[in-house]
Amino acid sequence: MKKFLNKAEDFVDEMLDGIYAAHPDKLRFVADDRRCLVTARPVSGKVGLVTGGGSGHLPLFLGYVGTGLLDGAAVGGVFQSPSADQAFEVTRAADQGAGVLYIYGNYTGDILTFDMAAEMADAEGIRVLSLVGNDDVASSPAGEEHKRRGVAGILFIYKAAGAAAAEGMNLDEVLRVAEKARANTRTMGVALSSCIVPEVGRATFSIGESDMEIGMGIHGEPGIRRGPLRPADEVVDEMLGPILGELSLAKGDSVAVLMNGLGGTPQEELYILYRRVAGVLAERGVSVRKTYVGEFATSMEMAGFSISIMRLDDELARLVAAQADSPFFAQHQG
Amino acid sequence: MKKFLNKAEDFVDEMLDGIYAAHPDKLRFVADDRRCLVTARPVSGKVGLVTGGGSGHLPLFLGYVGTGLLDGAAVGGVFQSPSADQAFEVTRAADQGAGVLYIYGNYTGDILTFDMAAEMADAEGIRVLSLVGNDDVASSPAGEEHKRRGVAGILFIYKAAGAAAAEGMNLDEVLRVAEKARANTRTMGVALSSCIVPEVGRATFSIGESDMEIGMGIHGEPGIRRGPLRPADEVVDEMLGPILGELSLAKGDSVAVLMNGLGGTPQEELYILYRRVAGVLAERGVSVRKTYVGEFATSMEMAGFSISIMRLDDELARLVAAQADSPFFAQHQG
Amino acid sequence: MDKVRKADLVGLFAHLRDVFTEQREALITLDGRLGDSDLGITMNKGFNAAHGAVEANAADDLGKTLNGAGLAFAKAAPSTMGTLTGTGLMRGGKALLGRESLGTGEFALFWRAFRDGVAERGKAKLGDKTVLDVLDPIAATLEAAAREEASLSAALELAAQAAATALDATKAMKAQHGKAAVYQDGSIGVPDAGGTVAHLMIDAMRAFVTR
Amino acid sequence: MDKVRKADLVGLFAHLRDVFTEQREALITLDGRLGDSDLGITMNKGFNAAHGAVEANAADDLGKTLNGAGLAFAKAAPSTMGTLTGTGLMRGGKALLGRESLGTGEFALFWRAFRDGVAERGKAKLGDKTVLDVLDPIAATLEAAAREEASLSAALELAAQAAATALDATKAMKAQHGKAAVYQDGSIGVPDAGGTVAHLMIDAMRAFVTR
Ligand SMILES: Nc1ncnc2c1ncn2[C@@H]1O[C@H](COP(=O)(O)OP(=O)(O)O)[C@@H](O)[C@H]1O
Ligand SMILES: Nc1ncnc2c1ncn2[C@@H]1O[C@H](COP(=O)(O)OP(=O)(O)O)[C@@H](O)[C@H]1O
Ligand SMILES: [Mg+2]
Ligand SMILES: [Mg+2]
Ligand SMILES: [Mg+2]
Ligand SMILES: [Mg+2]
Repeated sequence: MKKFLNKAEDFVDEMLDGIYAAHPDKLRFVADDRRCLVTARPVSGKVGLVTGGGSGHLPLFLGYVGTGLLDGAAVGGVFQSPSADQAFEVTRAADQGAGVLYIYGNYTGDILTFDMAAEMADAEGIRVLSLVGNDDVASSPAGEEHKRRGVAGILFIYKAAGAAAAEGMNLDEVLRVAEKARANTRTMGVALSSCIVPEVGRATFSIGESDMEIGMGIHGEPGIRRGPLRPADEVVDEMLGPILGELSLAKGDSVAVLMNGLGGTPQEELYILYRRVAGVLAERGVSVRKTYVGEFATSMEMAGFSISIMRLDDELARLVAAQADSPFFAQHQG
Repeated sequence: MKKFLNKAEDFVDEMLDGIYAAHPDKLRFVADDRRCLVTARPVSGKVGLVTGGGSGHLPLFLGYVGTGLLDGAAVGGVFQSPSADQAFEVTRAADQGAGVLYIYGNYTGDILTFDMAAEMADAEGIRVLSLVGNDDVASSPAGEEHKRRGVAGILFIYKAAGAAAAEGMNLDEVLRVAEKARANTRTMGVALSSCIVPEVGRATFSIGESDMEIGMGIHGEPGIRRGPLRPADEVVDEMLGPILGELSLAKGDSVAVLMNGLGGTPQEELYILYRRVAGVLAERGVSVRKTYVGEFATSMEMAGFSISIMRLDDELARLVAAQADSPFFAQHQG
Repeated sequence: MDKVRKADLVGLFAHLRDVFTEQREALITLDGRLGDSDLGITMNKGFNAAHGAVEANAADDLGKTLNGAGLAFAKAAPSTMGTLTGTGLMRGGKALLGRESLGTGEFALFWRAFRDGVAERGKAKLGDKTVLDVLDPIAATLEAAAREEASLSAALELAAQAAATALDATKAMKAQHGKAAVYQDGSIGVPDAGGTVAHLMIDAMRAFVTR
Repeated sequence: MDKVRKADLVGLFAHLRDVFTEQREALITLDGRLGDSDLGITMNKGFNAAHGAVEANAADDLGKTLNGAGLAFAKAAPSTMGTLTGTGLMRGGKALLGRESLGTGEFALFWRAFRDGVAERGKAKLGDKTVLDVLDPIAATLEAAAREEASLSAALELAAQAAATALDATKAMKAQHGKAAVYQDGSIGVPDAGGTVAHLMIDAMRAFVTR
């Protein structure tokens, strides 16, 4: 294992120390627990947005705490859920009198954590609603969407809900927007190499020297097909198939596209891949209103990428384009 | 070689196609040559800033073409210089009547290219000045600074000069600022694994399963010491030594810090490393006014990182803090 | 031991802690087959924290002490089984508020509440190959024993046996929840990791009471 | 051949192209020892383009044709030797504007201008282990031969020999420029890659004229 770290068991806490040291004006923590991360610039009266989940996915999850985005994140160990009381403490800080929406990925541990935190919040009179991201089409067939994992596409939910809350929508409206974003977002991923969990110290899975695995999850969950790595255009075509099918995109539709590197794939390659995505969409008469290319939801050093597409109506297009600012994600208008 | 690409010889051109497809409102090319990249938002009367160099370092170099930053970049093949006529075409487009400053790294091929382009520009009556980045303290001893490679620290020169030009300074003043930024910036890097040049198809160098190489260049140029990977804090301490020494930072000084991942190193680790940097600087009474943590100058999939520090006076602090916006680098005020 | 008294609670949790310290590696290996290998760590940390909480609040109401142990467990060991076990302990404690000691009837109340809490929180169905498939017969067996006024040690013997049988039955099931679910048919033949924990817990109680 | 006439230029560049096509792999390997292995590709691409340009502008003034070949070379093969060779050809062409054919005197003018162009652009000093260390004796030898009114073939024989000797002498030098400079003492013993190119060029001219 070649990682820059001191002790494996301090990985997450030292990472957080670095984050607070680097961004003292934007991020802070509550409850005397650095894993209870909140924005340093809360907005009174705004609906609070809270996320959380395991570490090892930067900029997920905490990277989207910021202006026009989320208000707090409960930070777990590497690939481990945060605890319910951590999520609850973040909820308390994020509540600015207008209630709180949880947005997190569809993993059992996280569901338990946030359900329990919601109960604790309820007991204190904080109104909490929840939305579980499940954009990974590779993880369960259509019809079983509720079983699908949440992966990079959650960024679109954050972005839309974050902008909606910043506009002053109330809790129910923000939930409506988040649900619309979720309903219109699909993701597919492919991996070329494994990540290494620091406390484990060896690769989570092994894969042949010239193989790829389509549909692999961001913790190394098995995908739908393993086989020899194909030319970039063919890989994109295979991945776009189910996404375009499920979104049933047609001529005249607008979308936002997220080309997400899993950690070990150079940005050069993401653009080579995006070239093909843009070509296929153009051919279908689908117009891309917003493109993100980079690392947005990683699996540490895993090589691979995912494509997420969100179909846009006017409201989602407006919300996606809105200003946003966090130490990990800055977007000006236009 | 596990890369997402079609044909190795199309690597750079397809990457560029992807970049133009993703950011049509911000970037375009001139002279009918996609390797002559310029901003889509030129500012009349402003000093033009032009860079260039080999591909394989995204977001270097072209990623810093944008508002408050640079006006154009000549794009070479992977680790190859662009041609002089490409640099010249970019110069032509970047000239908005106030002359052009070249800012690029200290590599023979690039020097030849830009010197020749400057001659061509001169023949057309465009005033061109040049500044060669040489921040890598590992690449030659003090006293031989003119032989040092330019690496990630060039971002600080771009940022300062870009903001200076945006403020309306004239060519000589922008050069003065760029020179000041250069004189006050030092970088050290360390690598854990090699990159792979697509057309070569195998690792540029090999390194032991638990070794690091301190001072390695971003093309795999030999460093100053190879040895077993040490705990993160010790690695940082070894790298900070020469940087702090040469900048002779003292209590009360202000700096900007850039923690740059070389491509294969997860952001989690960069923050663990930054934690130590922040600790050491705090102990010395040096205050960090601006921090960047992420990938700013890479070597494709190389694992490793570099630390760059720029000592700030009031002018540099103002210029570094100024707004900037490119598809790869966005910074709001504050 | 015919009853577990308030004063015995620290000893009971010390025993649970010892069992899960001892079983740490075995649970890591088991969770590694269909999951992420953290279960041994989770349970070890969780029962350390629970024991600490019981020791610190030994003077409290018995139900409150158990409830506090559950909260400490969930805090110390976030993750599926950490949160579920924490929830179970908290609910079990709530069901025993005001009691001075635990006989067969109280154990039945405790495990019923534990089981229902896990079911409510985890939303698994019987047969989904989860801890619930072992918790359910534990609660049912203890309730039957309470109706028949069985001695505590006899009741716990029966419950532990029922758990062992139920655990064995999970081998044939296909995982529907958590990390194991991705293995689909590949999960068949392997006993459920969470179910193994439930069996270890009831067996530890049996051993504590009968020794 | 006592002179290279305007009409022979296409043939000369076809020969150069062939030589550098043939030497492609050898130069890749050589540049790999102290550099980035691209030299064979650079030269192959460069002379392909130069030949194409000469073919396209065969009707032009001889000097202009050579100048255009240099521009095409630099465009097609960016990199150190690409830009330097392109610069050298352009400067050599400029020195021959208005000439109708190339005898010993013209070859001397061409290589002097080539050498000076490379020196000016690259800013290397003699002994720095670069192409300049081979270009310099080529120019000097041709100038001496011109003063002595030697025949073209005799002059090119001498120049090629001088280049071979000079190339051999670069082995003992320590690289100060470009990618090879990082090897420091490690560069000793290996002939300079750019110098090898210069030797191949003059030797190709010799072969073309004497065959
Ligand atoms: N929805 C659920 N309801 C009840 N039990 C569950 C559920 N999902 C998983 N489990 C139990 O959790 C066990 C795994 O626990 P643990 O290792 O803590 O999970 P993780 O590491 O995925 O958080 C499984 O063996 C199963 O018994
Ligand atoms: N400053 C310089 N002046 C003259 N020649 C140089 C200079 N730097 C390098 N060279 C020559 O360039 C050769 C390498 O050429 P090339 O492979 O094209 O370089 P690169 O791949 O680094 O751009 C060296 O062997 C040397 O002869
Ligand atoms: Mg080269
Ligand atoms: Mg587990
Ligand atoms: Mg787990
Ligand atoms: Mg070379």
